[in-house]
Amino acid sequence: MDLTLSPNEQAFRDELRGWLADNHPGEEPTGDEAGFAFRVEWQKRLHEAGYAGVSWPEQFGGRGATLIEQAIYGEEMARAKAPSSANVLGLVMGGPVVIAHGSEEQKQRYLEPILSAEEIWCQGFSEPDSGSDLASLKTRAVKSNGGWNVTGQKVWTTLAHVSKWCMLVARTDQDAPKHKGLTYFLLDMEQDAVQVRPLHQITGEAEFNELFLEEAYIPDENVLGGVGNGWAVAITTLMHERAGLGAAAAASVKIALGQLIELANERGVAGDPIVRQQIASLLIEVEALRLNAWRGLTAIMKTGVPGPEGSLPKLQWSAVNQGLTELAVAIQGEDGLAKDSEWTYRFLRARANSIEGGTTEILKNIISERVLGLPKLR
Amino acid sequence: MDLTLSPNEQAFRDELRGWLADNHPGEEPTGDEAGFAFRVEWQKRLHEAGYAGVSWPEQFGGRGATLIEQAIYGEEMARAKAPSSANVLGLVMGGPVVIAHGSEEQKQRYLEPILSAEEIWCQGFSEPDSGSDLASLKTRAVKSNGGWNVTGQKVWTTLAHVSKWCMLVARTDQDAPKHKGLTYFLLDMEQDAVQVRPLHQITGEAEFNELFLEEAYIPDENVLGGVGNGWAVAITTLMHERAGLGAAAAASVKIALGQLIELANERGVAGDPIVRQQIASLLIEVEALRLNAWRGLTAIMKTGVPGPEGSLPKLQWSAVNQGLTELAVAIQGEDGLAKDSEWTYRFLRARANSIEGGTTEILKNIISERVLGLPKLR
Amino acid sequence: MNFDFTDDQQAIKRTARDLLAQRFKPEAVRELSEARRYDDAHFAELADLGWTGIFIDEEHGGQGLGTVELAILMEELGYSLAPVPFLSNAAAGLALQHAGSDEQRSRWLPGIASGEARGAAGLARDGEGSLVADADSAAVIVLFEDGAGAVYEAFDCEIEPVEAIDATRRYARVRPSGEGEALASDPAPALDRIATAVAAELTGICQRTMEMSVEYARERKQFDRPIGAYQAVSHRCADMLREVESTRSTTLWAAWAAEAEPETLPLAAAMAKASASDAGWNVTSSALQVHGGIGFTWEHDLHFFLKRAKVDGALFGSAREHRERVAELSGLGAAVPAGG
Amino acid sequence: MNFDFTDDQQAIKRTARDLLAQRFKPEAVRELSEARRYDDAHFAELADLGWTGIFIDEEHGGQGLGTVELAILMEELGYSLAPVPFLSNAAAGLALQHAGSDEQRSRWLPGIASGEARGAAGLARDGEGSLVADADSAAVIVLFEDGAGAVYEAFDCEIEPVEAIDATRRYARVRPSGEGEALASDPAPALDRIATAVAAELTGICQRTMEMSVEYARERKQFDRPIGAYQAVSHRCADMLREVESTRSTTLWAAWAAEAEPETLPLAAAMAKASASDAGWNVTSSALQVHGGIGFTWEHDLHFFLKRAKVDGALFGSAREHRERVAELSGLGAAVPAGG
Repeated sequence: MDLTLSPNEQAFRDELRGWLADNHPGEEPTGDEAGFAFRVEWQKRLHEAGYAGVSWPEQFGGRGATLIEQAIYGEEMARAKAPSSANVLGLVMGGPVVIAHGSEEQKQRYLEPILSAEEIWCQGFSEPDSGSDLASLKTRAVKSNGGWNVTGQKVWTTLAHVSKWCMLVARTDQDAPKHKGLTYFLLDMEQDAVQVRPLHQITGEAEFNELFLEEAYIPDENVLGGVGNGWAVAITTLMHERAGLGAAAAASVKIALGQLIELANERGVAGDPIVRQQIASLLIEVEALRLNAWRGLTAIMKTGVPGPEGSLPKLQWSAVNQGLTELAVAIQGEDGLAKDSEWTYRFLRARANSIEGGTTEILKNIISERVLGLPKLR
Repeated sequence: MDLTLSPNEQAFRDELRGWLADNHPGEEPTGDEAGFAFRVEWQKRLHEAGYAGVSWPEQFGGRGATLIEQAIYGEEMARAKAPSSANVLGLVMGGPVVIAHGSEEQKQRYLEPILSAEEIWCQGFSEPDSGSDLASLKTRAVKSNGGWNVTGQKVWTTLAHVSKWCMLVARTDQDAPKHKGLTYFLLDMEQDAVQVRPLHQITGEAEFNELFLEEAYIPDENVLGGVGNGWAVAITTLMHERAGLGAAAAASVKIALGQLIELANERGVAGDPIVRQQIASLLIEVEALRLNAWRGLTAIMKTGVPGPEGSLPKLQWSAVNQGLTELAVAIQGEDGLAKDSEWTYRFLRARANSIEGGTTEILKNIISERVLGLPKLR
Repeated sequence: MNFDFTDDQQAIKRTARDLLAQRFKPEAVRELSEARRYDDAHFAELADLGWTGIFIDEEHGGQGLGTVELAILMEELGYSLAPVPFLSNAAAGLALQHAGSDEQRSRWLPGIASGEARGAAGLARDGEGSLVADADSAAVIVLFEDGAGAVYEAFDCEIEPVEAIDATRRYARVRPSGEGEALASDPAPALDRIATAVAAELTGICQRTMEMSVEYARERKQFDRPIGAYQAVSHRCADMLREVESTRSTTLWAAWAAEAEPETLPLAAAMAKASASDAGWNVTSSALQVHGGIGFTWEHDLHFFLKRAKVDGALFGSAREHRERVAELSGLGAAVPAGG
Repeated sequence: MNFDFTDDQQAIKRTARDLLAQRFKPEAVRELSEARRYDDAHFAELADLGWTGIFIDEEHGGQGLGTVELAILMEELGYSLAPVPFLSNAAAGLALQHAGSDEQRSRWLPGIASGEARGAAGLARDGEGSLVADADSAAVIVLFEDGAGAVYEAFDCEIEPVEAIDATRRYARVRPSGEGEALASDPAPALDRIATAVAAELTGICQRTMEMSVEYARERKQFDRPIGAYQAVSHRCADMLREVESTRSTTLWAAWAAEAEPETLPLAAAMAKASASDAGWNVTSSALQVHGGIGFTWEHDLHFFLKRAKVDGALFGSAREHRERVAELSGLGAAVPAGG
């Protein structure tokens, strides 16, 4: 057991940390468009330095980083408060799924523009009636000359308004059972049959979109992983969504907790025994989250399968982030309730943490069924 | 809306309070047998004064008290720290079920000895494999000359070792669906075919028993409410178990909270902001429990049906009693962990509160299905 | 012993439920809230019905009813999430009614009762009220600080609008320039009634969001079942009921005690507001979790309730502050200042 | 970065799991606990295996291994609920090893390592230890108070047996008659290791009771379903896993830091014990709820685990005390004495 970084891991971190010190682009400009342009530029710079798609194999323009290195990457980016990449979904999900299930031609066609942020990707999985129960999705694809006509509605499609490609799962066989008969497509967003409408959240911002498809056309060569294999392909995508996020999440929540402690000191409640207990509980939970994430990674690297602890970080992260933002608002009393107070946005945004990327209820089902082996509810 | 007692209710309370002041028998002696004899004497005295079976109609030797008066009775008994009656199950469940479902002969035969504590009653419902799922019980009754031979096992039968009669639910029709084919019997405990074994709980005491029936004989005239109606009859019994208990429970928990506050002062932690918040939360929950119980009663008296709030007191009582005993132990630090420290027994005993008389999980099912009208899990 | 409302009280509740349901349909609440404005006709109508003066002496133009009747209205105003400057006006009215001098009462109560010269009230720190509801439309403002209250003419105050997360109500920061005029007597009986009124509004908000959740849990299907059939959801709803009914019970108790058993009011009011502040957040945020993604969208109405519940939870004392008061009133000795 | 145990560490864990499973079958634990006694052969065997001196210098008869190895043993001792005077002997050993003078170490450590002259240790108040495990069979007793430690010959102490709710271990009240001999250096590094060892024992208790609950939830049927198919039960078990793994992670972190990163030990140990004290009670009491009535009976083994977990939670500092320490070490300034 050695919780220090190996010489290689150390070297990876020091190099990245040094590079970030020299290349950090500073504060992101306000305004959606300016912000997006800024993140595109940032990703290009990352790509030139070989820091886009660190998890991708080298032959596809990535860095072939180990899980540990990926986690270090996430931690360092959070530590440096670096902006996120413009094409985050392409890097985290799009590339890996093309690499895992794509044909040679598809790899040639899609991977490089993802890394360079020339083509932005979005994800078309969730539907209004299919949230946790993804396999029940209704969007249907009908065969027609050399391709498919797709009709339906998707929701929660981040970045759809600036995306070239959408990772779309649609039903290609109405008669097959729920999980069969789904196909994974790469949808060209640049067509009139695709309408994007911003979806405002309770914070007032529009971080997400709704996607309306009216006979949108997808050529056969844009099927990924074969017709009818959509469920299997989608699952691997979602796996990639999880892996290594824990360490990064822990790092960013630790930063937030540091700000909370500053706030408590500013507000003169750092000596309040109740506030101290509340903050200490959060600090402990974050440390446990961080350690569970790292333990999970080392277990995968050793055995190929994640240990039980690997299923916990998402659950813990949402609870901690909700708890710390609630406490930050409470500490400010009436001042904390002003619409534009520093913490208010984060406080409201955190309500989605226990829903997005797997609701707390679904995650507990997964833990009890797959990790603990309890019977599935039938 | 008037939360004071009406003149009649006031008179009832004052008379009872005065009587208790003159007749309280003092501390219960230690030792099971001495304690039981003490409670028999106490019940006889209550009976002479017309304070046994207050809820029973006058024609059956009761007092015909209203629900409010029953609640007042419970509160006053708790306030005075009066011992419980020896035949508590006979008074709370046995009498009412005989009155509701019994024949004339049965009423003549059974009611008076219940009031006078000459015949003690116990309840034979739960079985090792049938806890929350009562209707799945396996104890079987087979017809035989002018009666039934009953074989099976019952558990949690308080007072079985001193009981003359057991309210027994057994399966008389193996082929009928679960809830049908059950019959409610009055079993004579004085026969060799009935074996009683004390059941020790985690406190070390044996408050309950196991009951082993090996072809125990029950004559036909001891069937209550007709063969095959056991489920319906049992449900009314359980209803009686609930009604009016809330007010009494609130009163006794309030007394316990008073002792907790004394303890906090003795231990010098009454000024501890965290302890203050914890105790205040408990005080608020108890007051809500008390008020919910009274609201529930007034709703029944007005409309005949309990309001939603009536389903809450048992749930709240178990949570509060567990919380206050845990806090009492915590306040005493290492001293609170001694086996014989004042609060230790109550702390351990409280663990059963969320299980006995309807588990918290079952009560929440009932609330969500019957009160909120949410779909039943099928 | 009877928790039932009198026939008159039931009539008030029915009228309020029906009228508010018509006036404040979800679209109307949304439109007003998104503009952060009120419709004067709404308030005028409530004033004509005598709601604004329901607890005010008849000699001052009120109906001379009590805190129970006020609580009934407040619960319905919370249930309908009515964007209308009612609470703060009532709070100022309670302050003057129960702590004002004869002169102060006859000067201000008629305008508050008729709604023609509205009042506003809030807690102050160092003489300044950081979040006073509807101060910008009030003629008279009452600020409470350290167990004392002072009355200010609105034009003697610098009133800076504050956009709170709750868009269903207008708020402002109030900086009095002058001294103001001290309330004649101990404001505690007024503050207890105000806390009770806010608790009643929270009860209505919780009741409504619980109903929305149960409704949604019956309709919404996932994995071929209504989500309300899953204990993760149904037990969550059962917990909502516990909080809603407990808050309603303690609030009605406090409202009743205000006139019938004044010695009980301080404890009952503290318990009611502590219970309501917690329930307000627990129930509405739990309702959001039941609704899942859709509950997180601006298009869904839930967030308007959640945000008002959050603000109401802090107005006139947080759950923690009221619990501390409960401790003090329950034999645990004097309060220890937060921060040790 | 690697959380895996070395081959040696894995061998220790395997041996411990297998041996303890044989020696401490449920019937054996029950028999010893109901008699509140130990079987000397058990302790002798652990001593022969070198467990008692696992972290003690070789020059003093130990194996010279570290806190990680001790934590591995402690978790298995908790998992098997072994009634054996191991923890307190180890605590005294840690105190002398890490805060004793050369003279104190060479005098006491050999007996602790061999088990021939056992040690015991506990927290004291006004010079008196109110709940010291296995003081009645110890040759040397270490008491900690206000950041200092003192070593006493057992025969210089009045030792009054205390029957704690935990019957799997013997406890006593210790009243030293003499002054005792101060530990040579700051006992903090020793106390942090002791807290880590107790946290490891709690991890094992939680792991075991979680497994018992999952097992029972698979087998027990109500309403024609295994109760583990109901989310009220299955999500309860998922919460147990969260507490078990989080406690294990923080405990391993503290154990590792003890030798590899001493500057991290104080925070890590406080986090581990705070997490473990809470988990110990939450998981075992939750396990009782999963088991329902049968879990409340003396005949079921669960209560032995629940009661030791409750006592372990208080030994060497409660969750609240360790959280306070976390706050102090995390930029929130010095502790405020409880009680304001």
